[in-house]
Amino acid sequence: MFDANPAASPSARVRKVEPSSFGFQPSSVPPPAGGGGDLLEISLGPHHPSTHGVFRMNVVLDGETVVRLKPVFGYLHRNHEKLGEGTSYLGSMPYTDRLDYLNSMTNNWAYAIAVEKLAGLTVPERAEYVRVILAELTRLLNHTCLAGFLMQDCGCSGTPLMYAFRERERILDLFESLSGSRMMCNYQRFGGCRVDPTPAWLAAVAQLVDRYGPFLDEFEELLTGNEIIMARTQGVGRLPAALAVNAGVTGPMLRASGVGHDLRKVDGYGVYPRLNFRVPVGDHGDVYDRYMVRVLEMRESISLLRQALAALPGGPVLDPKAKQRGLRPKAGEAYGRIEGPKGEIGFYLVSDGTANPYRYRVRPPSFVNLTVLEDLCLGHTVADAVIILGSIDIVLGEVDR
Amino acid sequence: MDTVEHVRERLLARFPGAEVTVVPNGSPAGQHSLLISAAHALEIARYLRDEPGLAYDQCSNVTGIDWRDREVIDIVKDSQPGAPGGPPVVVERKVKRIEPGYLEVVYHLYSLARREGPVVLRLRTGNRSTAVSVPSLTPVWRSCEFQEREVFDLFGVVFTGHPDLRRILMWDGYQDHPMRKDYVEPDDYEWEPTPHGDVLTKAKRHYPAPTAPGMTNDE
Amino acid sequence: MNETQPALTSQERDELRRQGVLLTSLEELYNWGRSHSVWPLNFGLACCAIEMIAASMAKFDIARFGSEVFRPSPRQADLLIVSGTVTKKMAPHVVRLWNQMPEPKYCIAMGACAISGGPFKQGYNVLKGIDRFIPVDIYIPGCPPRPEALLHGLVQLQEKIRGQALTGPEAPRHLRSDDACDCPVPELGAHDIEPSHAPGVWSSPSLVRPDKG
Amino acid sequence: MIGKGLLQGLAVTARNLVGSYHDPDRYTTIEYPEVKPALPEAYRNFPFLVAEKAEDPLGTLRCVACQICEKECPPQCIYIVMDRDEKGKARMKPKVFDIDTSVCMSCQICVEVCPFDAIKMDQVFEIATDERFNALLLHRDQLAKTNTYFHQIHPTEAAEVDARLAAEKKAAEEKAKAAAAAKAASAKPAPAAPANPTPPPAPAP
Repeated sequence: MFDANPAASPSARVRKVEPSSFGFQPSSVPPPAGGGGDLLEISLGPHHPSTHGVFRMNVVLDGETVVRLKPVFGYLHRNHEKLGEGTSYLGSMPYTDRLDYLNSMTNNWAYAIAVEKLAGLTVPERAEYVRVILAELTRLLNHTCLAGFLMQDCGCSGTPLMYAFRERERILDLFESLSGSRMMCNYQRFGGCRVDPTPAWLAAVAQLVDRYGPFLDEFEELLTGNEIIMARTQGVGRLPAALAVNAGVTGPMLRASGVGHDLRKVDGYGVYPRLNFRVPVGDHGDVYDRYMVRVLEMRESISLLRQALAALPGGPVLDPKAKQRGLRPKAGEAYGRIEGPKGEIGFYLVSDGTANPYRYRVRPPSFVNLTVLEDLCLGHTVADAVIILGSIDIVLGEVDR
Repeated sequence: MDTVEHVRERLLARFPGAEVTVVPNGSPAGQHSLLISAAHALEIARYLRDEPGLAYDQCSNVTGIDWRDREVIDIVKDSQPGAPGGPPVVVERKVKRIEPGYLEVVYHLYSLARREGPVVLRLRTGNRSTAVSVPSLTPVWRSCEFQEREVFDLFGVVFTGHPDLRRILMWDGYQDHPMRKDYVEPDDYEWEPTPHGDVLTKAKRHYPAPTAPGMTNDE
Repeated sequence: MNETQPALTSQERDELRRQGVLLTSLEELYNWGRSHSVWPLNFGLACCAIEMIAASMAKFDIARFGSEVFRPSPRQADLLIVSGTVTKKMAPHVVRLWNQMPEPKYCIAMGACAISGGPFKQGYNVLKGIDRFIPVDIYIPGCPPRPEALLHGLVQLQEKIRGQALTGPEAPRHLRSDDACDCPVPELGAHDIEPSHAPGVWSSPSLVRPDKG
Repeated sequence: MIGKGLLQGLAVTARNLVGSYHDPDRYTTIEYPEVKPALPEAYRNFPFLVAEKAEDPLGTLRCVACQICEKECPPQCIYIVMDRDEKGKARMKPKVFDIDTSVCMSCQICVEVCPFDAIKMDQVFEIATDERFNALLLHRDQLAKTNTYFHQIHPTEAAEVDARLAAEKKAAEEKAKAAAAAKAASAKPAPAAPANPTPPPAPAP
């Protein structure tokens, strides 16, 4: 149905371990035919250690099998969009950090792209490369942490998450020495970036990139071939490609279902068309594939970082003509989107010619990806629902905004 | 690349009775959108998704916009009888009228199969208070399910045909639609040490009247 | 033990300790034990929760302070770290969690949002500070505070616990019978949570701002 | 073979366990209260006001109370009142300058928009307190810190700012001198072109 990206070589599609290579049965149980027996309704969350924040699922169980699941949102609805309408264009930039608080750099970039479209600004070439470097570092950070959290949900309490956070701290140190803050970078500006990275900082990135590959090897040695993880995740939460597309699923979750759709290739924003990378695509669309696609994406990110560091040109990082304070774009609207680590993060801005946007809308990838949560969980046990939620990769700051 | 005019022509050819208007976009982004009438919305959406030459298979973003009532000044030319025997004198006068506001729902469609997009669809309600229904596009694109619920919750647009139209972000007993421009938030401004602008006006109610000049807790 | 005039001042105590004389009262021993086994509730709200997790990970290692045991159940926890924005929809749940925790219990408001609503203060669904419903012991400003700042707040809390007398009017809540430890749980109303703050727990000082002129 | 992956994983954890005793890459703990973290130069926490002289910080603030930062601050955590004399004339310095650290989100926008380099970001983060209201609201006497302190925490930026301010001052002086000379010259022969001195730029204190 969909052509996978031609650049994605077959090796990217190879499943490391075939599901039949071990003796465990996948845990998916078909729902009972007659619907006999008493149903039990439980509420998972909003305070629950495995819901990745204040998310709540109202689950109806037949025995241990999920027969109905309704997500309840809004426990972290902090009115991002309303505040954005009362703040200047520049003033919303630090707020975007707090949307998906693991990936402030990509949120910044998406917002900057939307405003640049709205106001017709151009970005210097060096800034485009710096943006790619930061976005790919963010992708490494997000996917590593996601793997750690997912394993926490599977029950490997502590160890993978501990290793993931050890590496995350190294990336955060880079962010902090560049932008001044560990998590809330507030780094991108309309028409470029706020600070020019120094050669020392770029050398530190190169060093981190060199050691990230070996770390991933070790991480995969720990997790990818682990029989318990395979038994727990393979065949769980299968997402058919047609449903994924229709339900607006984007990002690694869509690609795990076999659709080779990556905005870095499709939209070709920034300098991605000049860089060479493959788009990993899954075959089964289950939790294991979603994990695997992310690991493979991290390998591609490492290659992207190497290329961007090598090709980084000189020059300014901020268009001096671009106005930051008191920006008043002409009346109109623009939708800017990029491929964030969690999927398509977009900003839809409507300007009425004043200093504040008339409408400020965030298209949150993890919120839209949750549309299929119930479909994925039906027929699985409640313990599987937890790892399915983990594999969707949500951050509540973005789901509820 | 599909242009909106091209999409509009195809839609009009397929649905001769439908109203499809191009809404121009003044920003450099230049992404014009299509305003479609509520009566044909579901058919048009289905056609956009299923027609092989269009194949807009993903509805990426759904959002609402609240357009308030606008004051429009029309210039009306009246002819009055002039001097006796002379020609009538044309007098221009300005007539103020209130153009009623409306709620608008915006859909951003993309085609993954053809790598095309976006096509921006807009649906408008009759006004902001009583005629606030538009047809739901959830039967066509599942991705609208939660996003339309969000628009219902925050803007108060009622989507007919939505399978599960409940509040999503605010709690069930909540009665306001906070993203509307005329929403008044509850008053909890007891401690606002650094207020200005609107916040200052709201917070002033809670300040005690200064009893003696210079009595502040700042210095 | 005389409450108003301790037999030894803390300086004298320190001096004796330096001279090699170990003097310990039951109170000191009890508080020392309590202060080094503060178990937090495994409860994250928003951005600050990530920094709280980071504080419990290898680099910052909250285990060095005896607080690595994050309990998923409020019944087993001593410390509620309110790590992030408390929305009005979430506020009743947070207060209920606090009520479910057994005494002695402590609360840290971590980050700007938990203290006052922070940058999201003017939002219609954001509670302007968790202290409107829960008595907070330590406030850690920052958005988000560094993990070190959280550890610093924890050290402050430990000092506070060590300074608590076991008897008298300054005794902690769990040793007094007169103070009810339950906080009223707000209800979700038609426009706002009701009440918007618990009158017995929170009242703001009167605030007179000079005119901007 | 079933179990191979498990054994492999256990080997990894064993490697990390042993490595944590000799490999600094695997033992990353910083002993925080005893060992202070090495903060990068760019690190920012809350703003402070730059004062020129340590002996009179409030009198030598660079801030001229123009209220740009107050207006631009996204969460509105700054409150400024201009100091005025009896006639109501502005003294170009703040009578009240408050920052509510319980709201501030350390976004640095106040620093970016300040045309006078008067507000900069501090690095102090050990500020946990048990006092809700007044301890978290910083007044100008708590905010005022010297330029020397600024040089200590952000040496590169401070050097840049000092060089720029010195250059501006010099340019302003030269301009004033030139204007005065032109005035003196034009006063005698022909008062044709009235000197139109551009107003001096930023009143650098």
